[in-house]
Parts: sequence; structure tokens; C-alpha cells
Amino acid sequence: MGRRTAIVGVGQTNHRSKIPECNGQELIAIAVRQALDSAGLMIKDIDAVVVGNMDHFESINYVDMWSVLGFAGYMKPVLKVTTGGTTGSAVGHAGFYHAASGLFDVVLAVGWEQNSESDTTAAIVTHCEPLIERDFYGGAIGGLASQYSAYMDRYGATEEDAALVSVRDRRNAALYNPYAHLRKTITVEDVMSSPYIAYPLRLLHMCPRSDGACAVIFAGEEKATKITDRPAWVWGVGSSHGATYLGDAIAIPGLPSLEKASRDAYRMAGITNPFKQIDVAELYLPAASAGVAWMESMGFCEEGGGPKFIKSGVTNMGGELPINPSGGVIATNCIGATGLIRIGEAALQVMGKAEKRQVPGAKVALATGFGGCLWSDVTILGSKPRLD
Amino acid sequence: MSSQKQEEKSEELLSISSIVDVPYNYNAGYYVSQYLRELKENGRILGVKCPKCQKVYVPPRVVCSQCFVQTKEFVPVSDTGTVKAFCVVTVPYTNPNTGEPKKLPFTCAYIKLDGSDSNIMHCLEEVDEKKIRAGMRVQAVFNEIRTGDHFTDIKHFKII
Amino acid sequence: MERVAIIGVAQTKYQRNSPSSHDEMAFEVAQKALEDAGVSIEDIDNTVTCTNDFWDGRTISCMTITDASGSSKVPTTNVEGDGTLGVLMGLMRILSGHFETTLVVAQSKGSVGIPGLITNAIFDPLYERILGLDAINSAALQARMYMFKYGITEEQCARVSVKNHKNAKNNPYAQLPLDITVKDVLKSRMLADPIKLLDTSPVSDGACAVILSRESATRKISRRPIWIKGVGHCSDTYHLGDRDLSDVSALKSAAKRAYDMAGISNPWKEISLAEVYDAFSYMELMWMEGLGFCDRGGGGALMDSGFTEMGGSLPVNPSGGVLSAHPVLAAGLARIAEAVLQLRGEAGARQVAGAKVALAHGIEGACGQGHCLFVLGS
Amino acid sequence: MTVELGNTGSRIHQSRIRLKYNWWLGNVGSRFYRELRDRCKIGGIKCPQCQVVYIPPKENCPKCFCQMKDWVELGNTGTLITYTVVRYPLPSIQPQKPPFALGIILLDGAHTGLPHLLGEIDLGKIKIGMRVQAIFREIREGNLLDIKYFKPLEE
Repeated sequence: MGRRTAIVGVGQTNHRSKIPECNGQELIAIAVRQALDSAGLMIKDIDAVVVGNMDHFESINYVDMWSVLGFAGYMKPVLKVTTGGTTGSAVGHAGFYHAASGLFDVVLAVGWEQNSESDTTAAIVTHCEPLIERDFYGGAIGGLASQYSAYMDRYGATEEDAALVSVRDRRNAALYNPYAHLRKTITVEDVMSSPYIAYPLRLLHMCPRSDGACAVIFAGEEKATKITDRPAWVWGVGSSHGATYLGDAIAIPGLPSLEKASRDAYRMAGITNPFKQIDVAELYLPAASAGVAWMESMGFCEEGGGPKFIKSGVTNMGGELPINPSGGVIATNCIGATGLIRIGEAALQVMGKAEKRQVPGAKVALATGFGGCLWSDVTILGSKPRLD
Repeated sequence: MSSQKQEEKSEELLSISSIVDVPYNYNAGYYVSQYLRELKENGRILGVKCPKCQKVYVPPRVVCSQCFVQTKEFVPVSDTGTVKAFCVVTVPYTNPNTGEPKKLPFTCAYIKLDGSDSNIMHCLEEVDEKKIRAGMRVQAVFNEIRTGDHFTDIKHFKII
Repeated sequence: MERVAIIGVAQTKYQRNSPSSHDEMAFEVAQKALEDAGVSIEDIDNTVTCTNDFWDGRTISCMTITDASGSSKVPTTNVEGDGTLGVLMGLMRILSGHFETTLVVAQSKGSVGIPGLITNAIFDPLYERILGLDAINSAALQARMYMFKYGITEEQCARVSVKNHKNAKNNPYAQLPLDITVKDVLKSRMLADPIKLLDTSPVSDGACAVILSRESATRKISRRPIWIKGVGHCSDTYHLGDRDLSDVSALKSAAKRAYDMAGISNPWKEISLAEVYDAFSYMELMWMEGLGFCDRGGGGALMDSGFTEMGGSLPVNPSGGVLSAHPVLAAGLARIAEAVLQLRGEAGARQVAGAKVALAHGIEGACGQGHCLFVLGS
Repeated sequence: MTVELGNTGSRIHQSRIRLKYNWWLGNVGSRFYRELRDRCKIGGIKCPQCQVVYIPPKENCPKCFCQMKDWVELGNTGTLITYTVVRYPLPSIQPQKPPFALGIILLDGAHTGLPHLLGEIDLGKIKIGMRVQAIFREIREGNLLDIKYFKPLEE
């Protein structure tokens, strides 16, 4: 059996719309240095590295080889994982497996993206099957808009319901998270008066495109407890990536992959009542609509209950289950890093290091990743080692 | 700290710009080739049936994702169907096929054709979001001159 | 460490302009690997795919084969790199204790894009790409430096090509089985001095699949498991000029890790055969040195000795190697699949008699910046 | 549109991915190209720990991860450590019509090599170890080809 594994260090850049002071590798180095410092480690203490981004956003092939300049990867084992929007969470999971396998003790996971270097939507469009789907896909924006159209049709959810999620996440980013990209509070009226970018989604329903990097350090139990007396223990991971054609996946209300991935992660973590047992969640909600439509998929509310759940306020800071104290993806989206930032933020919460965005007493945190053909990754972290 | 910042500001930050242009000969393979050929020659939309769960997939593909068995039987499906989800795309972006701005707006629709169990992505003629809703019935409009290209051989879907 | 075995392997025939699409190739090998292992898709509890967005001309290229690789119902991830790294990922997942049996599928269709443009994108857009660097001319810079430093001759490199294309004649999956002479290689079209057409690997389409399983789960199956004894991976630094291109430190470091894990102290004596990533003929000579089969600079003399030929004491690339079929990403996985066939004694006409321990090797990036190798044993 | 692939029955969809990119040079890279563009000076950067002078300069030492701040002005001359003559055409990425020579040059004062073009040179007479000199372009734009090429140094 593999060994217990924990997160011992987290680092991230000050995410912005563009960061011309750094090339990509230097951007990575900022996050890596911060993660090392937070764990009191040196780069020589790192036994292996896993890195990820999306190739066509910066048009760099074999990014694993390119990225070594971001962490002095000379003579280090390096491996790249890329699964679209879920890249960051997949990188995190790969970091976990590296350490849990016993092959490597201290593992650095790096996600990054400099979206300002290209036309993000154009690059995303190329993830569609080139003969059947590429020409009519409106990028992630179009995909998420279509998905919400199906949810609205089935459950009577509205654009305003989704707007509440934008308001919540942008407020958290503005008040609590110095690393967030968009740091201005907005109102439901602001969202509803912003233009449609793809009906039924409006500009302020959607995440920005950001430059940024995130680094998370995983360690096996023995090393982890030496490095810090308060690591974030990995309790459970789950991952579900189905479908090749978007047509197979998009027109379903809710998010079946998230349902499956969270079920697997809950089982591994011993979670039976997620709403009660989870203290804080960092969710990859690329559009505010997802913050309504996907709540049921994690078992936070009943089917179709998303609008009511959000309106109740339980997911606000101070509520029973705060969602996205960091401001989430609505405030910051450096795509290859985004899923890893969720894991890093969840780790900071259970380590008690989340500063102004700390949920008091958070003991169990959940992080998700979303991407590809509506795929999901779920990670559950705890402040204490899970009882096996 | 502030003087250093200013010094940085006075230093011009540069970048390297380039157009990356890579041609690709995407291979349709056996299954999608049958689909494109049928579209071109007979103006018919072809699906493929899973021998195990009997689900019909459009476009045809080698494997049923649920049963992991090879599909073998091609079956024509109707040119009419139901919109399961849609969006009207108005956000400007570059068409990666050409490097030029994408023509807007367009309606991206996921359509479940009668006789099939999956949705096919195409565009609707209608681009006014007020006139479209999920659940609407639509029909494919074929091009007179067809070249075996899914994007143009079906001109668009019209609302019935 | 709990023992992990390779219980199934499968390859497509490698060819240029294969009529199959990416997913059709992936499904072919996934299905055949299951058959080879004698297990069903229900026995697979996770998958790893290896695809590359540049080669496939598609962002999130793993999406292309999600269904075809059996990834739709079980946790999957995509290693964007050589297939050897995909197997490493699968191994780590099993060793973590959370999985029993991993299906690894790698595929590539080099004929879809233009390899020169795709490999140009490996180089730094800020300082290198504008020079028109690609896989061939960067390899030429490396070959020249290596050959100059150690007195390796073009004939010695040519001999690698002659040997491997000849070996390919015994491999039904190979793309370029050829009867050629050293003279043919030397006279073939000069691409970038000192690299000539027959020093290079072809553009290939193909897929390969491998199934890994933890020891406790291998009892269920009848086929003889081939054990993973050791694995190591390592990277050099990035900028071409920052690297000593004639150096093989990254490979040495990866090999040391793998040998230590496998308990190998004398690789030359203890390893029965090696399948290495010979994207260019000179590379096989360099990798011999990095793998500790000879001293630094001894790769040429080792080739001359005939020891690495079929029938020699350590046959290298009995399959014909990457020179005879180069489906990028799948190529390293094919090295593993070939090593497994050898250890099972099922390698047909290319069988190395009495093979007990085999080495399989993959590279990553330009001029072998990254390496990953496995030591496998029966 | 799609075309047949030989007589295999498979269809080929001829398309492309064509996108514009703008890669940030960052503080260090911008300085390198400003010096090159404005002053015809080639800069390197020295690791305070390894004492290695890197070109192109970068913020972090590739080997020890130290932050590097010591700018080193390098000479225009150096030694060729490897080369090739490219003889196949790939017009969309190649800076010259083939045949043309590429080399890695160890500039005087640097410890790492700079890949670049070789010019004003007999393609049959290139030798490792030969001394070369940077030739700058008249109109410089802030990219690597502000150095037109390196040519043999007459000593």
C-alpha cells in the first residue's frame, strides 16, 4: 500500500492580465520560490517535478523541457501532464501519486499560463475535433453557455441566479485575496447590464484570462512531518474524464463527471455527508453559471436546487460552507495553473495559512478542477492525517 | 522602493511577436470518412450503432464509450432533430483555421437528431437568442454542392 | 516496493499516412493489449494516455482518444511526453496503493503535421526559434560536437543505421526494413552535416499500448508477467547553448537511478538486450555511453565490435529501433513493448536467445534533453 | 474541404492552426535586446554562486536557482563549438535559403554557447574551434537577428 502524502508548501504569483516583467520560466520561478520558502526548502530538496499548461496558449512544444529554467530542473526528474482545463488539478494529482508511490519523497507540482501571449479563445477552439466540431465551437465560453441553456430549460434557473455567484466570488477576491487578478466588487445589476458574450452568459458571468503560475509541494508522510507540523494531508482524489466529442457531453444539465469524481474522492476520504463534513471549497467554476448548475453534482444540494442553494447565502464567507474564499476562477484564470491554485488554496485553508481569506477552523477542504470535454478532478485535503 | 519602481518603468519591456502557422492534414479515419462520403454523395447523415447497448452515435466512431466494444453497423439518421443546448456566440476571437477574425454572431447548437442517441454540433440559421430555446425542433439544410465537408455540406439547421 | 508487472502489450504496424485516425489506432492497440493480457476492460481501473498537442494539431489532444483508450469510465490522466513517462505515471499510480491495473496508450500521427514546424516549436521563442532550429539541424549540432570530441566517424554512425534497418526486417511492426550498406548511408542525401537521410528516423503513424498490474492482481491472469525492476528519468537544462550537447549526464543520472533500483551493478554483463531511442543514428552511440555499456567516447568502437548486433553479447534495438519507425510519443512505449516481447520469448525472428533482463529507453525534447528508462526482467 | 488519402478510403481534412503570439521577454530579456538593439552590445549574466556567465541571460541560474543580477558585457568575438550546414528547405521557419550554416558560439567572456547563423563563410571550410565575430544589422528590431550572423574573424 502506498503511503500517506501531504502538501507542505504553496506558492503563487500575483496574477494579472499580463506580466511583461517575466518570461514564462521566470513567472514559474516566482511561484516556485514562494512555495519553497513557505516550506523552508531549497530547490536541491526537490526530488522530482511535474509541470503542466496548455501548449497552444503559448505555442511551446515539450513544455516540460522548456520549463526546467523555472525551477533549475537541471539533472532533475521532470514530467508533463496536460489535460486541458483540468491540467492544474491533474498536475496536483500527479504530484500526489509521485510522492504516494514512494518513488520520490519531495515533489514539486507546477501549473502556469501566460494567456496574454495569445488569443485564448482561438487556442481553446482548437481543442475541438477538427472535422466535425471545430468550426462551430465558441470556445469555453460557448460550451458553458450551451450547458447553462440546458440547465435553465430543465430547472427554470435564471441569468440572475448565476450573477449571484459572480458577485460572491468577485467580492471575496476584492476583500480577501491579494493574489487575485480581478479585485473589484460587483453587483447583480453590474452583471446583468454587461453585454452577452454568448447567450445566456454575459461578460461578468465569465472568468478573465490571466497570467500566473502556481507551485505546490507534496511530500511523503515521513518528510512531510519533518518539514512542517501542519501539512495539508491528501485524503482523497477523484477524476472523471469521459467523452471525445463535445456533443456527447455538453447538453446535460449538471456535471456528471463531477458527480463521479467527487463520489470517488468522498469514498477515499471517508466523506459521507459532504455539506456537513467539508468546511470550505475551492471550486473551478469557469463561469458563474457553473456555480449554480454544478452544486448538486457534489452533493451540496438536491437536483435542480442550485439557485436556491446559492441564494441562501450558505456559500458566502461566514456561511456554513464558504465557496471560493480566494475569489475562485471568476477572479483569476491562468488556465494551466487554475486547477492547482484550487488545490493550493484548499491546502492553505487546512494549514491555517490563508490569511485574510481564512475560513476559521477549516479542517477539511475540497478543491475541484474542470476542463477538456467537461471533465472533473476532485481533491480533498484534511488538517489531520486521514485514518486508514 | 518607489524609486526602483520608477526606474523599472523607464525601462522598456519588450516582447517577441510571431505568427505560428502549422498546416495539418487531419485524417478522418474509416468511420468519419464514411460519414463524410455519405454526406457528400447522398446528403444523408450517418450514425453508427453499438452492437451491445444499441445506442446510435453521430458522428460515427470506432468505439462505444460506454461498452468499449467496436461499432460496426452504420445507420442513417434523420435530418430533423431537437436542440438540446445552444449559445449565440458574440465574443470576438481569431478563427484558428485562418488566422482571421471569426465571423460573428453565430449560433452553436447541440442537436439530437431523430434516430440517434448523441448530439451533433452545428450552427443554426437563427442568431437571435430570443427566438431560440433548448427543446426546439430543427432540420438540416444541405448545400447543393457538397464536397465531403461537415461544416459546409450541411449549411445550417433551420427551426421548424 | 511492491512488484509491478507488465501483463499486456500491443502495437500497430507503423507506417506513413496510415488510413486510420488517432482514435482508431488507439482503440486497436487498447483492445489488442487487453487480449494479449487476457483481461477485459472491466479489469482496468485507470488509464494513462500519451498525446501531444502539436503533433496532433489539437489542444487537449488526449480528448481524441479518451473513449478509444478506455478512459471514459475510469480515472485517467495524460502525460504529454514519451510513452516511457506514461508507464512511469501508471507505475506511480499503482504504487500509491490506489490502483491495481493501468492501461497506458500512446499514439502519434507524424504524417498529419509538418515535423520541422512542430519541432521548431520546441525551441525558445525568445532566443532560438528565429534561427530555424528543428529536430534535424539541432541533432546535427549535437552529432558534430559529439563526433568531434570523441573522434566518432560518420561510418560508425552509418553502421547503426545499417544494423537497425536490418533488424527491422525481423519485425512485422517496423516501417522501414531495409537492406542497406554503410556506403548507402554515406551517399544518402545530406540534410544537415553530418546528418544524412539514412541517419534519420522516418515520419510515422502508430500507436502502442501497455498494461501494468500490481503483483497481487497478476495472479488472476495466466500470462507470464514481466517485472518492472527499475526506472529512472532525468532532464538536462534547456537552452541548447547552456547544455554541453556532447554530454550524457542526464541519461547517466536516469540510468543510475534505474540500475540502483534494479540492483544492477554491471549493466553490460547483466542486461541481455536494450531497446533505445535512436531518433538519429549517432544517438544510439551516445546513449550506449550514457547507459554505461561502454566508456565515454566508446560508442563508435562498441558499434565496430559487433557486440550490439543480433547475436552479439548485448543486442541493441533488435526491433530495428526508432530509425525503423518513429511514432513520436508511442516510440518509447514501443521500446517497452518490444523489451516485454523479448523477455517473454515471443519476439519471433528478432528474439534474443535467453533474454532475462532488458532495457527500454525513451527521450524527451531536443537532442535528448530528457531521458526515461526502464529495466525489465522476467 | 476534404480529399481522399490515396486509395485508402480515408478522407483528409486540410486545415491549419494559425495564431499570433506575443512572448514577453521580461526584465532580463528586455535588457538583453535593448542593449543589442540600441548599442550593439551582447550581454550575459553571471551566477553569484556558480560564477558561470550565461548567454542568453536569464533571471534564475539554470543549475542552482540563484537569482542572477550581475550583468556582464561580452565581446563580439568568440569560438565556434559546433556547427551544421542546413541543406533542406523549410521556408516558413528558416531565416535563409538553404544551404546555410548554423553554429553554437562561445563568446569571449561567456561560459555558455549562443546558437546563431554563420555568414561570409565558405560552407566547406567551417571548423570547430574557429574564431568568429558578430556582425550587426543596420536596422535592429530587438530580436536575435539584430546580430546578422557570425563571420570568421581575421586575426
